[in-house]
Amino acid sequence: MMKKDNISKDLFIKAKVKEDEKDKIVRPKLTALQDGWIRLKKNKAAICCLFILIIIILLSCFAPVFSKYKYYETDYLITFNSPSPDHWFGTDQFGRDLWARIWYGARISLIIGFAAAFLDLFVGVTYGSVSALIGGKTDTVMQRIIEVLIGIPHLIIVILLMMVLPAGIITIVVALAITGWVNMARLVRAQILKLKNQEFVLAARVLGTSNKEIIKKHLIPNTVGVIVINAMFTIPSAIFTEAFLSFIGIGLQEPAASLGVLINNGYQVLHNYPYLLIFPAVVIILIMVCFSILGDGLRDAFDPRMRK
Amino acid sequence: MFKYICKRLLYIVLTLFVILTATFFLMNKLPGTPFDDERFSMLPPEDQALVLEQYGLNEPVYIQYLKYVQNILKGKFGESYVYAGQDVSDVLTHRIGPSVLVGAQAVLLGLTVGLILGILAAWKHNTGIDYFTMIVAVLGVSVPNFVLAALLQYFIGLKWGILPVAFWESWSSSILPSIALSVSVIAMIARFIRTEMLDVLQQDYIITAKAKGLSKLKVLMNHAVRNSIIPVITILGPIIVNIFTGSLAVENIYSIPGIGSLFVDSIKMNDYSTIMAICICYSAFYILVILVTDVLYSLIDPRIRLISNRAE
Amino acid sequence: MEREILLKIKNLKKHFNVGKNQILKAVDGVSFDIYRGETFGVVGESGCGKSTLGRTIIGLYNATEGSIEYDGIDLTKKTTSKENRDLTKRIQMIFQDPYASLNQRMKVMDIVAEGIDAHGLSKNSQDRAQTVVDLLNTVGLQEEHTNRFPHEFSGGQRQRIGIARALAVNPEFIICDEPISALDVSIQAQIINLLKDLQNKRGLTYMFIAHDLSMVKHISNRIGVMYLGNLVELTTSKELFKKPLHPYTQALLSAIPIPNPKIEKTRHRIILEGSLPSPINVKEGCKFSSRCAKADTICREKSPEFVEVEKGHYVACHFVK
Amino acid sequence: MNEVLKVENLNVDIRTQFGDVKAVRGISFNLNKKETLAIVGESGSGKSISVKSIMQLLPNNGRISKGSITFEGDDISKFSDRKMQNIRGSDISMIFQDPMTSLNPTMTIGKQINEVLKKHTNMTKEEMKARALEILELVGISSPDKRYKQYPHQLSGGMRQRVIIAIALACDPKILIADEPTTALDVTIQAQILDLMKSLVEKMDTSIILITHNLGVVANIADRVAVMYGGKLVETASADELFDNPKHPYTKGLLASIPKLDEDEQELISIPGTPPDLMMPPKGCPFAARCKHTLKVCEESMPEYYKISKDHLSACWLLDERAKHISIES
Repeated sequence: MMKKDNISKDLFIKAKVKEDEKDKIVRPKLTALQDGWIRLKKNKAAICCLFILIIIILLSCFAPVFSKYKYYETDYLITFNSPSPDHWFGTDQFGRDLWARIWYGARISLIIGFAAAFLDLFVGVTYGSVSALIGGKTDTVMQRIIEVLIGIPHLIIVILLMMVLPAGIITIVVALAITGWVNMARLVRAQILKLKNQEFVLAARVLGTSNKEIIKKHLIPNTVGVIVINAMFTIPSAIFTEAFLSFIGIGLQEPAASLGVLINNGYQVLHNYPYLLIFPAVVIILIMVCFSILGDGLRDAFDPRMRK
Repeated sequence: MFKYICKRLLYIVLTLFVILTATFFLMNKLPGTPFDDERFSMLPPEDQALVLEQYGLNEPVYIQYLKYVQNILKGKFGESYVYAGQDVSDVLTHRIGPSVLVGAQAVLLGLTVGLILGILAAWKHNTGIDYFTMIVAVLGVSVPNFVLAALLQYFIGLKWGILPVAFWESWSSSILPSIALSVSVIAMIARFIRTEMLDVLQQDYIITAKAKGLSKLKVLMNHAVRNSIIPVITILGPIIVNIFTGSLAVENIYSIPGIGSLFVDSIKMNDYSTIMAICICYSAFYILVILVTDVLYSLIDPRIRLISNRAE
Repeated sequence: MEREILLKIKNLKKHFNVGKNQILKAVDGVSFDIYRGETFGVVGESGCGKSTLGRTIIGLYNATEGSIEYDGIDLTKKTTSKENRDLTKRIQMIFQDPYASLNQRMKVMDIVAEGIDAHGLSKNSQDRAQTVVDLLNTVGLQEEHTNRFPHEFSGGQRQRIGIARALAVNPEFIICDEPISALDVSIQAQIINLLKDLQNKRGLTYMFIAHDLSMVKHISNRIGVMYLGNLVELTTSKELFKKPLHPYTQALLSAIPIPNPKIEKTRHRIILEGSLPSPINVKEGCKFSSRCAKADTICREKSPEFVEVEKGHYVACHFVK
Repeated sequence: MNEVLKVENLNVDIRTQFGDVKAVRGISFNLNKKETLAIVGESGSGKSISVKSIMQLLPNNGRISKGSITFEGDDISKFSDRKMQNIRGSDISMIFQDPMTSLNPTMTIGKQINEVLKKHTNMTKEEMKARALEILELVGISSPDKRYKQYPHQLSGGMRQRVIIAIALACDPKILIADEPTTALDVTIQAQILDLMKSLVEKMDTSIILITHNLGVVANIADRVAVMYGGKLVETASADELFDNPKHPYTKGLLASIPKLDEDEQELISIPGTPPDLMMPPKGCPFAARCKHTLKVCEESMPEYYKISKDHLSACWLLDERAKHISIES
């Protein structure tokens, strides 16, 4: 009660009315992107993974170029050399430098991963958006097709395709994309259907905005996030599938090198020269872990609603 | 419900048909037959024709296809190209035992450990056990199971000599491959349960339960765990896929005489009838699992019944 | 006083197929007129079809049956795209959810300018920006808000942005689809006053959809009460509150708590039994008969006609003649 | 002792990624026996957070930073979770806003009622079932036998809210906290629930804290009203007095901004602007930025409570002696 009386009498006069203050926004100005970036930056693990991935990508681009040895160069005098200052990761049964081979292999694996994800995205997004945008009978038929396809175990088709088509990177990418786009298509369709009934899209229609503009201004910006995040999960799974196929002997073949080929190679001599398995294994695990954590991080940061 | 199952069965038939056709024609596109090797070409032409006729390879493709479909409907997959005189169905039945044992053990182990980890992680959200589970979940899906199997074999089997490395002798031979296969299942389940539980714990009815004065454990067990375990049924399909894929590599590594190694061997030796048989059986099994899980799910969870009631 | 009919709805129906042999009759034969310059209120509980009615009129849904005649043009007939574009300038809508009705990824400037862009109403970007600022000022927002994103605003502010967006094309008729039900009490009054003010200044006609009867009464000249896809009563708002004729209207009015303890605590109220039945596969007869205290055999067998019992006072009830 | 609950200087903070939100900033009130106290305020005013903190049911990122909550002589804000469990559901129980999500969808109604009985009583299975049926009947659910075995989704929203009330009342609580119990319901269903709550107060010895933003609901059921704004209580009074003689400009504004069904043609007076962001709460009166009569002092410091009558307190500088020269009319 003392406090109350201490206040000077002079303050009991009308304050200036600050009309514009009534609707003032005090919080800092943030776009959705900045907001997500702030949240992503708080996620130490995701940022860490982003850096590791960048380093791996840089290494896979440049390490083979700057290395003294070529990935295919054989030297029968130095077969099965343990890691040394000269050959950082040692050499294999043909005396090939493992350091050069690993980064070349990582490059191939990453190319496969990105290419498969891109193709996936292209087919899936097209199919899904066409299905959702046209709607009606077309949508029904397209959905029935998806329902039939979704029941087919992907691996079977991939293996059969690998047997039929000539071995090579393109084959793997095609095989992966043929089976992989279904999920993307469903996701994109669901997202667009959801958006189509959102009030802001209805408002645009009511305002007479043309369909083209609605797609450009409303549907695409609100679907990109979902697509990118899903692609982040497609890349590691493509890399994994390639490695798996190479490991059971129907993927890439020697002397081409992918991480899968290297692992398969290393496994053959595991009992005596474990480093030939462990080094490529560590790299593939790192790539997979980083993509997976970064994907989670992106999803949590940019699309907190679809946490699953 | 009946209508729903009928509709699903129709899709299953369609899907199987697509698989069947795709398998057959892809196989047909393959360069040559298993008899392309030198020994075969050394045979006199009459004998070659005889062999081809025995396997029905001299007829037009569509006749082969129709016969093939006919036989499969009867449950016959024909003779193996490699194991001469052996029916593929016999080879499969002979080989299925070890695969089922390892696969079932892996699923059981994966379910148990995955559930426990997932529940603990959600309960003790943002604590050590949660971080541990997340690390397990990330590593479990990131470490390819063939790498894991190879490493386990090297360290536990070879270096330390704790468990048998290869050779299918006793039950102990199945331990390492089961573990190798289960890790990714553990990861999938733990992650799924954790997210599901964290979601459930946000629900209003959890606050209602707390407001009743129930202890934390009771709220967790009676409400959260119960409601988050039911949806686990929905990821049984992906788990089956995971186990099957894994078994292809793992059975080879541990020399297990199962379906997985048979499949890989058949691929290497172009044993078409076996490849087709395995593809079709596996696909059928997978589709059946999906159907059963969907039906089970709607039977167990009253919420789903509501949705289907409304929709139909 | 001859009043000009702006919108004439005749026997409008909107049915949705929600599965085999399951028809959701969201709007099931509604007829009314809206006069130029008035505010026509539509009230009813959730699920009565009032929002569907609004969306059908503006063409977001295609009518199943009946006609919508706007200023002499039948909207249910196929119109040319030119006519259509013309109409989007004349009829506008304000939405319910201030969070979902604005695109999160667009700046306020672009949101408000959407209609201007769609119809090419501005000569250049400067002109466009000036128009947007003017519109924002009209709804009580400032120029500094143009570069912000919707998530930075409160519900009331977002709703004002939504109003500015609708005003951008200079419409003459605005359908307000529960524009205040997601807002706080003190903010509701802001929006209502803004709408009234705009009506006076620009001579707008409103169709005001809401479930809050007291607000509808406050803003509307005439009110239609909906129950399960039908209008059950239509009259001036004064008359509706003084002399409600339909048993549902009576119950609805009596259910609203009055913010005055002296009246409220002594008031006798009609409490309806049960809740709104499902609008899927509704039975024959008066739809309110399952909850009506007066319901008789005739109510369960035959649906009542929507007739004018007094001048301008329409009721659909067998017992009101 | 007539007073069942006393809240003093309660402060609640909510941690967010941008900083602490001071959701409740030093509120005090008391609740008397058999009394219905309504806490009125807009969304974000802190009304829901303050009652959740009474039950210690704050979200994980919320905590009571200061203050005490006295129930039966104990400061329950300092109670351990274990001790609190014995109070929740038996002495103090709570009902929630959204009946559609507040019941566990995979558990039968009967089981959900029995849970609370099992925790707080020593009844046998048969006794529990009997009590559950009795309480279901009490809240006006017809054929309780049938409902007992049903799942929540088989019931309408109004019915579910009755079940939630039944759960809350199963152990004859001394205090019932109702957090916007009718907001999610349609008007006709709201009337049913309000009627039910009033009849229950008469039958039982329960005091009620009712959170709402609907002044009509307040007028219908409350004995006393506390008005919250910006995390503070700005005015408390008996319901009659608050509606007749509001003193705080916010209360006045609130009353003026709702249309009255019983009066014709009145102007709605709206309050311009938006409530303060409690991440950075204003130094002075939280309403100063929107008030018509803001004084310099209002922006400088938070006013103390001025006693208008026995039960009527209002926190506004205009009530000070020194502000007498300012005319508040117009």
